[in-house]
Amino acid sequence: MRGYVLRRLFQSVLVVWAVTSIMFLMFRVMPTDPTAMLMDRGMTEAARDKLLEDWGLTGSLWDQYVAYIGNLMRGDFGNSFFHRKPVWEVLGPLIVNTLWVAVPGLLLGAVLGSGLGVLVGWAPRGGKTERIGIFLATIIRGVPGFVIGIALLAVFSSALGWFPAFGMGSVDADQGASRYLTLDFLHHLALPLIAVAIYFLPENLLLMRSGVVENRTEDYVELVRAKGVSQSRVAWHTARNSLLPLITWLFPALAETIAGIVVVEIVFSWPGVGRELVLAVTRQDYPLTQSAFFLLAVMIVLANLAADLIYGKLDPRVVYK
Amino acid sequence: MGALAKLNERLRAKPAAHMLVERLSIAYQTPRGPFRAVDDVSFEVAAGATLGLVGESGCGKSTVVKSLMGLLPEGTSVSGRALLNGTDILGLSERALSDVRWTKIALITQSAMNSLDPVYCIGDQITESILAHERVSKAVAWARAEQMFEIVGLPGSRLTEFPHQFSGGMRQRAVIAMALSLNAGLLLADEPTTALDPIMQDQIMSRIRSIHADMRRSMILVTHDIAVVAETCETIAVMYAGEVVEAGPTAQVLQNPRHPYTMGLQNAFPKLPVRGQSRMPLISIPGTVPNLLHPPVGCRFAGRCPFATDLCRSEAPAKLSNSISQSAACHYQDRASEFRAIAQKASTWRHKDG
Amino acid sequence: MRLVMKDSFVAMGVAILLFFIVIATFATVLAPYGPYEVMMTEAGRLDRLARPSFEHPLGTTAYGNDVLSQFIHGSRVALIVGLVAAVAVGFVSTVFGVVAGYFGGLVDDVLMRITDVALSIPTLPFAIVAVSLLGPSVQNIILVISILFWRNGARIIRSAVLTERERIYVKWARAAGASHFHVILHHILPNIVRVIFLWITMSVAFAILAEASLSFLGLGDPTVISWGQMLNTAFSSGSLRTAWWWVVPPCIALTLLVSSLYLIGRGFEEQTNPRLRRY
Amino acid sequence: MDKTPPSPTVIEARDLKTHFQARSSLIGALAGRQPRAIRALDGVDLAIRRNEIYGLVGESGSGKSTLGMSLVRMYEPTGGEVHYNGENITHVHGKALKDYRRAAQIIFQDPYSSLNPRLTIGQIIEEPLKIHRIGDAAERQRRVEKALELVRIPAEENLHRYPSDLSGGQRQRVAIARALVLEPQFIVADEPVSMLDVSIQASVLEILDDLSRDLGLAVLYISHDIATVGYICSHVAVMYLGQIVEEGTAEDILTAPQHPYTQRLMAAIPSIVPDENRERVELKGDVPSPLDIPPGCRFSSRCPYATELCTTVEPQLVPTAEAHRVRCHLYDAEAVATHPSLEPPTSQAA
Repeated sequence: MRGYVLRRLFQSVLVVWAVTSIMFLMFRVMPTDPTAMLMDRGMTEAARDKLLEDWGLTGSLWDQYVAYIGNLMRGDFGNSFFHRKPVWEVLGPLIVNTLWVAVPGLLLGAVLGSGLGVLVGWAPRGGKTERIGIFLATIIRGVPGFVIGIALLAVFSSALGWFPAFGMGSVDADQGASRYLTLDFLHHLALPLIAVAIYFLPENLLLMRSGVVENRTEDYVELVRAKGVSQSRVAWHTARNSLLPLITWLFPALAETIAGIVVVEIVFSWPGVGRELVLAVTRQDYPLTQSAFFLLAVMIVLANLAADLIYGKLDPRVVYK
Repeated sequence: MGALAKLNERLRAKPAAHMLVERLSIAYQTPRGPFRAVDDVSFEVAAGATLGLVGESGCGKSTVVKSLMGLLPEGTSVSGRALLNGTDILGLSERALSDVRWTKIALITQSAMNSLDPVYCIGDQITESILAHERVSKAVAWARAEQMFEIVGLPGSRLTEFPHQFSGGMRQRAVIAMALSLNAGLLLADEPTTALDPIMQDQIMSRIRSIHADMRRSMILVTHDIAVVAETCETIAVMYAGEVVEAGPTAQVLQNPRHPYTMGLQNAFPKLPVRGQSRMPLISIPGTVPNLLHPPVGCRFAGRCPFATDLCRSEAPAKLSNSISQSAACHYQDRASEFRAIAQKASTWRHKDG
Repeated sequence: MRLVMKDSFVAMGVAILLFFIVIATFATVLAPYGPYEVMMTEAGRLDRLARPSFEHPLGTTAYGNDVLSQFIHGSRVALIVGLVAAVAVGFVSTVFGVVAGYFGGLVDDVLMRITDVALSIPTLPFAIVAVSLLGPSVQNIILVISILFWRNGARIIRSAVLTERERIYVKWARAAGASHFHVILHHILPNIVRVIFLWITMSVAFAILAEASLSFLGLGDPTVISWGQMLNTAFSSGSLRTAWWWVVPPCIALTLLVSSLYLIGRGFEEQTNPRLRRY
Repeated sequence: MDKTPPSPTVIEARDLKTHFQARSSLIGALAGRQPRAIRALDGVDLAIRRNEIYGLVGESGSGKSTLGMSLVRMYEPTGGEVHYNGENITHVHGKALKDYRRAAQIIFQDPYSSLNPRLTIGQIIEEPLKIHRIGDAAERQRRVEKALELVRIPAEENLHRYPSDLSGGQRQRVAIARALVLEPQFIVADEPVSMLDVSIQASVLEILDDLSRDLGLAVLYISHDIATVGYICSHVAVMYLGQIVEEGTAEDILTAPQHPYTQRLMAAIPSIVPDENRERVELKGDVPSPLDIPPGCRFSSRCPYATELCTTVEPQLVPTAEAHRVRCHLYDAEAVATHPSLEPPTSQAA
């Protein structure tokens, strides 16, 4: 087991390295010249050279690459052009904000989605519940993330006035770490969190439903039913087995789910990594862009790693070698 | 007295069940109309007796089992009665069924990999059935499961293992152990050895026979193998295209079959040669089973029967009712001995092909 | 195919899709004004944020453009991006999926390692960065979307090929001396056509969503109007909460278009997966 | 039939071995770990003549299908030789292999997935002719019809039907027709009737029997059901864990089996006329994994007669009568002489 975890960790590091390298190439090989951006900032010659050197933009592509990877490994992400401070200082608190929306939002979506999926999966085939369930899930799945956000804003913020429209706290709110524990924060968190959950829910529902429908005609379910256990117990057997394909399916889908979080952060002006990435792109803040992208990629890799380990726990057939 | 001993005593006190099936008809709903999988089937299993339900694929034998367990897909139309100790168990609600399932009827399914839930250990799956019906602690249920494992010849220590760690034969034993766990009055064994190799098949069937001899539960053995029935069951019911075509005491039916289908089945059944004896050729039954979406008007076997007449093709013979003596659903039962002699010749069955 | 059409959801999806195709095809005829034509009031002032009226059935934007005309023209980008990207994705996915799934070995190993990495690339952030570096144009958006989504398709098609490859008639054909080309052409492809079609349908939806998101974030092609862009303008001009006539139509249109494709895709999925089929 | 001189040998296996590599991990390979070999087929000698149906019996995992696949070169053997009409074809490639594929055909167990559901019966049977570029359209049509006639399926009404319109028995006969259309000399029939209903098994067996006689085919009939073998085979070999443990004429094997495994296999066949006295020894455990073959006799781990000798020294195939060989120490005079603990089991028919 320990050997397996170590091997998977090693693989994850390799994947991060590969993603990082792709990103490196993307920024250097693409037609836009990053130095042009730097010069436009109206720096002195000396300051520009220093910045170029700081950023490892001197020397051959290979030299740059080595310097770049070296910096990353030392945890040195460089300085943000716009904020004029180390990237890490900018992004550090933003990661926390993003996780605040992403983790509970995705969990809520997954739990509600798979729960409803079991219900729809066990509904009579071709009946009302099944048809309505599938139809609604498919339609909601087709709603773009920003439309979910806009709709929530329109109803619960503009029309009903129940929730604030943007930001993470009221203007006079506490700025320290304790701010995350205030009611004011939760009030602001509610809508973005729900938006992420709604974005994530239909996919879960449909996958769980397919899994349950596939499983409910299996021989083992027939035997469980024959044993005379309660119906919820039977449903639980199918859900438990459908969870396995669900996990293998959902975690690759995370790469796409991040997209939902990015637009939700924008719509609700939620100060997270995704919003910062978009802002950095429009401001041509090249070190910040690179680092924000890097962080999002690392999140996916970590989630994938977690999924693999959870899968191993859930499926007795997996043997760790 | 320990809790386990109390449980064992309570379960041991259960009587063997009596099962009377009368005029059972089952039709699956398909987009192309009702599929009459079972048509007017009647049979009886006396308390402590074994009935062999034999037939080829698609004859409806497994559908009968499913209907008795309440496992038919929703929307399937069922008519007739299935009296378990005098109470009709057809068409019960899920709630009412849970009092019948496993406590009164237990099921031995075939041992394909899928008959056990892959993500739970075998012990959990056996105790699940005990805990669903008996108010005992988990430890007592587990101890009972260990005893059941012993009966089927598996070490109790392997209860903690998962289905994929078991061989096909061991899985089959585990399924049998599960079926025995509440000492139900009636055991339904649905093709219990089909997926296994010959030696394992034989060992499992021997095990089932000895368990039956010890516990005297009533049993319905569903199989396509007439020889397995010959070795295991007191009475036999031969099914063809959704109907029982011949029934009676096993030895009588197999030695002096009265229905041409039973005769054909015997001819087609491969046998081991006996040294010094010439042996019968293997003869197949020509033609194919009728489509049960549109069953023929007359006798369903008429299309393949070498003795069929116009009467057979226009009018269905009377359905078999419950009777202890041998009977066949054939217009020409009285000419059975004459048919038997001709049926042994290969040329008899060669007149048509399909 | 006929079986799929029997599904009323699929029929609904096809109807919606056809509706938008008609709108896009005849956009120039249907739209009362040019997408960027500036409307003036009779007083000669910019007719901004006008409520729906007979003249402007969907009102005007904050910059005095007719919403209905923008809406009708916007359908073109969605469909063009969707279709072109999907065809590109479908083609590349099929080639890679079939080659990797059928031959296995090194090609397969390499492909699977590439997908492992590719699946860790956050889709939209990658698209944002790539489009901003390449320059925002419809061609570049299509290019980026194709780069992103071929990997998923290749994986799905590969696994379909893996099951087909194990069919006994495939083994038999090899034993009878058939070439790989013959086997792929006669036994593999005809049996995975539905999976490919399913994947192309889904790709259209993904591509439309990606384009809309990019445009909404302000990274769309500035020379062509799209629904995402309409929303971006509404959002950045602060009219999101007031001018419902400007916001609602593109929101609903995007949802309907993408959902219609998912509805069609679902129909296919229920048919291609034998374990989901009802009979 | 016994009077005629023996027909020429069509296919022959000499000490044939087919081992598969268990897939090893990259890290394992770097650490220098040897990948484990699955010894699916481990030294088999066998010869099939013209006009002969040779029965091959064994349980799952015994290697009987691997032998069939190796003989038609679906697998390339890892050791030993395969000779076709006296020619070594063990490792041929390219054109020579394609020529061999024309002469050696295989029929599989599952009649449902052995035919492509998207092709008509006519197209299915024509396919091999197209693969080998034989004849023009008219010629191919003629051959397809002839092949269908051989398996007693009326061509007229069936050419344009799809496999889903046919019953299991008909499909299996179409599969035979597809094999016959190339006019092969050797056919492997891998469990051709085990998925069919009992009532129609005979029709397929009968066709195989007729074909071998009329067309002079050499047929390897693979089955786990030893009872069907008796009806069509002249010779029978019994396999256990990749080796032949007993071989001889069908008559000898079926009425007087000698190897304890064969005896157990026969005792396992239920009979319509129950014989209460039939002795059935319970075998211990399951067939060992071919990854982990026990030392000595491969059956020793389950054999009720096993002695210490059996668990240490591997027995050889020894002749016990004319054309009857058994791989068991009990029948090896030398072994019995030196190991008095060996006590031969009584033969079934005795």
